[in-house]
Amino acid sequence: MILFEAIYVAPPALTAQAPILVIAGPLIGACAAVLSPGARTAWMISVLTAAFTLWMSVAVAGEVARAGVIDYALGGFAQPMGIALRIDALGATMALLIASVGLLGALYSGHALVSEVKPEKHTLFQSGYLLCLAGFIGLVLTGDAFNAFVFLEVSSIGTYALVGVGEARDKRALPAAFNYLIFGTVGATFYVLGIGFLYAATGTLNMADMAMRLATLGDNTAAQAGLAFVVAGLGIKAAMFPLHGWLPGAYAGAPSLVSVFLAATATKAAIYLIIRFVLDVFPEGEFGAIFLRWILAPLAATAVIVCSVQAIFAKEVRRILAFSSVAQVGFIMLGVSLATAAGVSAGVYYLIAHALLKGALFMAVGAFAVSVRARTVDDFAGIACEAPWSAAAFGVGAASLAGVPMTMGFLAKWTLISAALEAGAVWIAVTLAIGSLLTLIYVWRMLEAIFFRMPAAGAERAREAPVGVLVPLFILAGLSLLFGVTSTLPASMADASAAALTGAAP
Amino acid sequence: MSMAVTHFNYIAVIVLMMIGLYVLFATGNLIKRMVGLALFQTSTALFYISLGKVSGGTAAITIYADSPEGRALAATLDPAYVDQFGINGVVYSNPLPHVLILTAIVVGVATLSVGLSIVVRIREAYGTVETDEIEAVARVEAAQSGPARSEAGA
Amino acid sequence: MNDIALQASFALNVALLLMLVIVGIAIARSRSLLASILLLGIYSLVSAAWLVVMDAADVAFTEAVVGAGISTVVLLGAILLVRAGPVRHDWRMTIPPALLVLGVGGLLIYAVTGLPEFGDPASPANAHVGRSYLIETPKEIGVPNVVTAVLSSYRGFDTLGETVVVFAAGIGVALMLGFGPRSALSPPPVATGDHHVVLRVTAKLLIPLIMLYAFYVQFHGDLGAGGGFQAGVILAVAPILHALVFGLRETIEAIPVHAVRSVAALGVLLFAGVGLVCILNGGDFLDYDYLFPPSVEAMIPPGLMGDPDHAHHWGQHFGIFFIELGVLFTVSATMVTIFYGFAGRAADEQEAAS
Amino acid sequence: MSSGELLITLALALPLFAAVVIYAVGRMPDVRETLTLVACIGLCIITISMFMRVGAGDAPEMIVARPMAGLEIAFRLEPLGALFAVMASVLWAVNSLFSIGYMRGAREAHQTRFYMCFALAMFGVMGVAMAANLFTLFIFYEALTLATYPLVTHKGNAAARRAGRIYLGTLVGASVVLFLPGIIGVASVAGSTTFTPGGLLPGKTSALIENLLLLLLVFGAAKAALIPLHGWLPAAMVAPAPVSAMLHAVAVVKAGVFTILKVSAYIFGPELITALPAAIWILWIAAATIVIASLVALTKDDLKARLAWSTVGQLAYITSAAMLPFASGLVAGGLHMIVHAVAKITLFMCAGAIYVATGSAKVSELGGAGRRMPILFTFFFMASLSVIGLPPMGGMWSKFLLVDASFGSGEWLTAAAMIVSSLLTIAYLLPVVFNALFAPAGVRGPEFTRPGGVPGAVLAAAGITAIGCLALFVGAEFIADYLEPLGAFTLLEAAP
Amino acid sequence: MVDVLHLIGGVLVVAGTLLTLLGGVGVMRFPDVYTRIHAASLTDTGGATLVLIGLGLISGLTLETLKLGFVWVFVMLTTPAAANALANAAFSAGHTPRIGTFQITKSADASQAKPETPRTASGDGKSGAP
Repeated sequence: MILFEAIYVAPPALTAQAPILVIAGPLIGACAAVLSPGARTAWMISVLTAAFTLWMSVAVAGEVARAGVIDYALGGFAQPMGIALRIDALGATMALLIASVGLLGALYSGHALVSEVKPEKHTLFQSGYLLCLAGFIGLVLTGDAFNAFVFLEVSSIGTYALVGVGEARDKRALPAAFNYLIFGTVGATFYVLGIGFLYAATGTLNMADMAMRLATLGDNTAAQAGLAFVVAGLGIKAAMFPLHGWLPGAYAGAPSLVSVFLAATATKAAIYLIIRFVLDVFPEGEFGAIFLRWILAPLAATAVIVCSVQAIFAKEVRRILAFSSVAQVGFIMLGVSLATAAGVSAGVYYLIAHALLKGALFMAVGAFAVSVRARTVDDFAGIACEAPWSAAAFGVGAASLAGVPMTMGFLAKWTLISAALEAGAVWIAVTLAIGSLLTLIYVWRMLEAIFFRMPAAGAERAREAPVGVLVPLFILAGLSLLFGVTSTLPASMADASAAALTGAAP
Repeated sequence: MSMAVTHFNYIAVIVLMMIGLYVLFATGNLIKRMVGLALFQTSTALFYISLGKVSGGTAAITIYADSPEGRALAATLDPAYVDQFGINGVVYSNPLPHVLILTAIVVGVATLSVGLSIVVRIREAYGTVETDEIEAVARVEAAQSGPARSEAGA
Repeated sequence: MNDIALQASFALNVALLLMLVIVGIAIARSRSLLASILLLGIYSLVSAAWLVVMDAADVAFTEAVVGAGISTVVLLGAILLVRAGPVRHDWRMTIPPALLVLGVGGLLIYAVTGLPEFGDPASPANAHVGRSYLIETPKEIGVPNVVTAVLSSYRGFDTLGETVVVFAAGIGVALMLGFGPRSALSPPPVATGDHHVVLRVTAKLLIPLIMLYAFYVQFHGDLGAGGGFQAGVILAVAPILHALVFGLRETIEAIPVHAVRSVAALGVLLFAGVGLVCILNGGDFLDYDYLFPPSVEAMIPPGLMGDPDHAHHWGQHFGIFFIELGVLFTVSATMVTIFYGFAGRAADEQEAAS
Repeated sequence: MSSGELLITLALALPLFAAVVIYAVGRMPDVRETLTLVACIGLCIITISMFMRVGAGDAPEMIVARPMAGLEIAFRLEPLGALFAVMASVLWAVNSLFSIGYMRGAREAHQTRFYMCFALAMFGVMGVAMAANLFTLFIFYEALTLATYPLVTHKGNAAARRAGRIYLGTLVGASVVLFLPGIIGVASVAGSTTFTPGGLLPGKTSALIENLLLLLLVFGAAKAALIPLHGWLPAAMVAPAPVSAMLHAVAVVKAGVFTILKVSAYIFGPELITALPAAIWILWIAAATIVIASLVALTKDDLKARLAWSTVGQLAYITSAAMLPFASGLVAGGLHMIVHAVAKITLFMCAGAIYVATGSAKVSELGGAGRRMPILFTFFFMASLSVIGLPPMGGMWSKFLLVDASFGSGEWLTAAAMIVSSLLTIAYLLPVVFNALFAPAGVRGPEFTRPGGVPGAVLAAAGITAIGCLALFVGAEFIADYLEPLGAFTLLEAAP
Repeated sequence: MVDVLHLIGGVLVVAGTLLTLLGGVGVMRFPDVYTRIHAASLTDTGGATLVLIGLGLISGLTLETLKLGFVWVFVMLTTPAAANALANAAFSAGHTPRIGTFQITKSADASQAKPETPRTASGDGKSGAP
């Protein structure tokens, strides 16, 4: 993270307020988008806002790299009475990730939306998009458990509608959106319930304070059940294994911009909060250890295997990617469940890698969708001849997903497996290896169709996507490649996050 | 006192939550599910409020101990209790859960309206709001539409 | 302590909770959508009564207005649109949810065993932060209604988020229903002569009264129960009533769709703007003490309204005033947007039907 | 950059560059193929100069990137690698000559893709040969796999795609599930994966882990086609003859055994290998592979399939050599790698030539074919002798050293398997030649389907390598001496 | 004195509650829409009035009493208007008044529901129709 101090120059006054501006920026942008006269203006507003957000999040990251932890007291009230933003390396990393994807998505939406959403809806759509952005960033920056719920809802409510808008392309988006709403709301309510129990046990909502009081509390059934409900609720949002039913439909149905953004950020933000509660808020102890080893890890392992197999047998490309996302969440949670510094670092690193590559993949699918409607793997046969650039980007993303050397995905798998071996959890390492193989199979199914097959006779021809779509696509794919060669930046961020959580440098 | 009495509120609220969840998952009718969801969320609100009740307390609106209502309140409690838990001679209930639940209720209505709007669109697109019928329609259409690329474009 | 009063209130609490359980079971058993929706309204109303017993006046108000009021309206609008028949009941579908629910319930009961007694003033929940709010508010905020103080000052950021949630809901409904053909919601068909004169007259009488009441709730919020959210919903009732009685087209002519959406956005902007002003004056986001620059602070007369350090509370008062105003704008505008969405569809549906 | 780094860079850049240029000029076949030949010659020059420098005793190094701590992409030249590089580049040159003749003769489609992928494959081979650590080796090993996939599925029909799926599935699957965990294990045990003389692992971890890692790495290198991971090799025979000749007799399979040799010499180190029971198990499996493969080869009528199975057997020789590091087993392995490559490529070229000329290559139909193609079958005969291990062919020395090594370290089973398989080799190779050359008068053999019979280029190519077999009989000692660092070093380590 | 007012107020409140309860019974017992509306609305206004007066007596001359007065105005405005709207809706929906027969059908037809007058379909949708 030294890098930020190098590249970031801003007035100190702005830096001091950056933690709140990174949230307030997109909120105000969302309102401006609603007030804006036309689709084009709305798009520009959304791009500018996202750029500003990215700038501010870089500032936050730099500040965190310098100062360690930022405490921003909203309303100037001392914790725990007031709400405070509490930003450590992990939060800064997540914010940076979300903001970057947000900017790329905003750029991408310029052309991608046109083919998927009715023009008169664009202003509201952009506004909803910015609200999601604000929600996710707020979620990862806040230091207040209930405030996190509010931002969870800010992001979700927008998301439900954005997914539903996908009906214009594929009307199955509507039931998918409804499912997502039901699951998501139940998840959020479980989260509130869990917070309620934690509040009853500790009398505070401030995470740091809560952690302090839980440590002195001993084992209290209310607190334990509270953690269980929090994790279950967030697990629904993060599509952890048995609770992932909503995800494939939603990702498959949503407009590609939304799929990109959700795949790259939504589940990640929820995972962040799970990590925060399990490793940071909840005291290390017997219960936490049992929870990780006997509940989280086995579920994650099941997810890795089962959902990879589901992906292998899925017909539509978007569904394959969606199931793969669930499986990859399993990978991340396996790393986290090690609860060692190396494990957490590997998990965070994998999280970053997966966000980048899955974003690139969905973006590439959207790039194809600009010119041609292709759903199943067979529809994609030979599309590489017609849209070579998009196909190349897709190839890079897929390679990273499969863990081909020289991509970030490979390093991610590497760190994860070696962390597992270090922690002596051989069965986890084995699961990871098998999971990687299964990943390889479904990735190959897509690549083989795209690159080594001829399009079906009489299939309508795809055209190459416009530059406005290709640029963000290539930036995302390029990042997967770049970090595959020199991964000092993400690796250092992951290590810093792990150090902030476990108190030990990996 | 037995837990059934001291924790009666919590148990009752839990029963309400269970009813809500049951309504949510036991029916295929989308609107009924939204009703269940609302029920579930409201019950969670009741849980918070139960947490914040202080026995003998009053609503958290500052009143002066020597005002008539202040005296009336104090009359119902014994002075020791008031001295220990009261603030300037008045015992209040805990305002924090109330604040949180204000938020939660508003979030609830927001979710409800968005969900119902989606239901309306589903009805327009599928002609029904029963989960199984929707799935049936989707299956039929999936069977009818061949490989997408061979159809006319998007 | 005086047990009679406590036991009386506890008995009231138990009775209301039992009523809630009964209503809940009735909802679960009912096959008619309409019935279950009205029962849900009753549920909200009873729980509002219970909330009053629990000293949660503001929450009770909100629950009555939002839960029993606007939610019911939205739900009725929805079933009018989907024209769904009675809910089919399939006992095979009920086994897995029952098991799930029992599992969750078991976990919850397990958790409850760790909770302090109901009403225990020394419980962590009541002793730690909650109590300090009660102690600090008169000094720091100077607003009688502690709930309002916490809502808009201590946890003002939550309220901002909450406002944004409402705004997002408006956007969501508008995205789903707000487009496509729209026609007036014509007054109910007339058989012979004009049967609606009574309605119109009362409506004309009521609409200003309703708005007046809304503003009362709005501005009385920091003294007693009430605030931006309740007021916003009540204010939104006025145009809704207008549309129901005089037809949607007239209402939309009076208050165009885009205007409503813009007002919603402006409300959030006002709220966030207050925060930014505080930043510009050198404070943190939403720190109302910095709402006015020191030069203005100096001009404030001390000791107004029998409040010793009134000068210091000045900023807080105005901060709360402005953000509650923003909440009012956003909530009312959003509610109207939602109503427009459903009512507009209703019109389309009716024409499609006829 | 130093001259050594320059050499390494060139060796990697040239094939890559060649691939690009070939793609660019794909429209003009003549230019394309001339450029291919030029590239081959250039690569030969580069590798030979490397060979010289290593022979002179210096070891050029180059570190390209370090993605993570203890994980770097680096190159380092050492005798085995230099030898492998030279062999590959020279045989690539010869094979390109052959391909030109063959592809034109057989009128194959997609020739540009063919030549391009060939160049890419050579890129992979060079990387494997010069890798300074397991990680780098792994990367180029996978690159080689991917670059050869289009070649295997060259015909593009369903059968080819099925074969391609087996090919990719076995190789990539093995390397992901076995090889990669093995590497990660090494890295997490030793902190790096660098090839260290005397072994990286000794004294780093427990015997259990060591056995596990050895099994993972040896079986993970599925290109070595050790049973039960041999299935891809016969399947890959759907590819055109040049592909089988170059890749499935030389580049790919030898990359596999080369990996195993490197792992044995530089990761585990001779002492550790000899100490590990897993090595003995591998020896047994290798022995089984040797015998089984030879037996299966007997039953195959299609000449290419027969040669493929023979390759499976011969590779197992080298694997077992890697498991017998003392008594200069490594030297023998390296030598056999070269010798067998030269001989087997000759055989495949001849098979290809027969296919081009007659449109089929079934052993049963070749009776008397020698009357039409005497020279070709002479070459075939010479190569067969070398594979069998009879003088005056290079094969003799390597076989001799191998059997000697296995006796020397008391592996009677291996020695016996080798001897038996030599006899079986006689049984499955020589009859082909004798039927072709000395068939009874009546038998005329298959007609030429192609006017002019065997293309000149093809014949020339086969000739060169056949002479090569002969030359290796003389030059074997030179190579053995060249590889002596490995052997001498191992003996030296063995002393205390 | 105060106690007397409290007593009277309490009595009035109870009376009002009973009156409202009576209205509920009427809604259940009366044969057709119109009579039921009649029962409901009359008892609502009457009961509410009694309760409000009672409460006013209890709280004495305070701000609360003023507020109660406003509430009373609201009730007086809304309840009759609602009853009128209901009767209108029922009439235009084709219900004919019929006295004497007694039946309650539990049929609830959602399509009868109108947002402005939800109760038209609240349980006795077409019960009166021949």
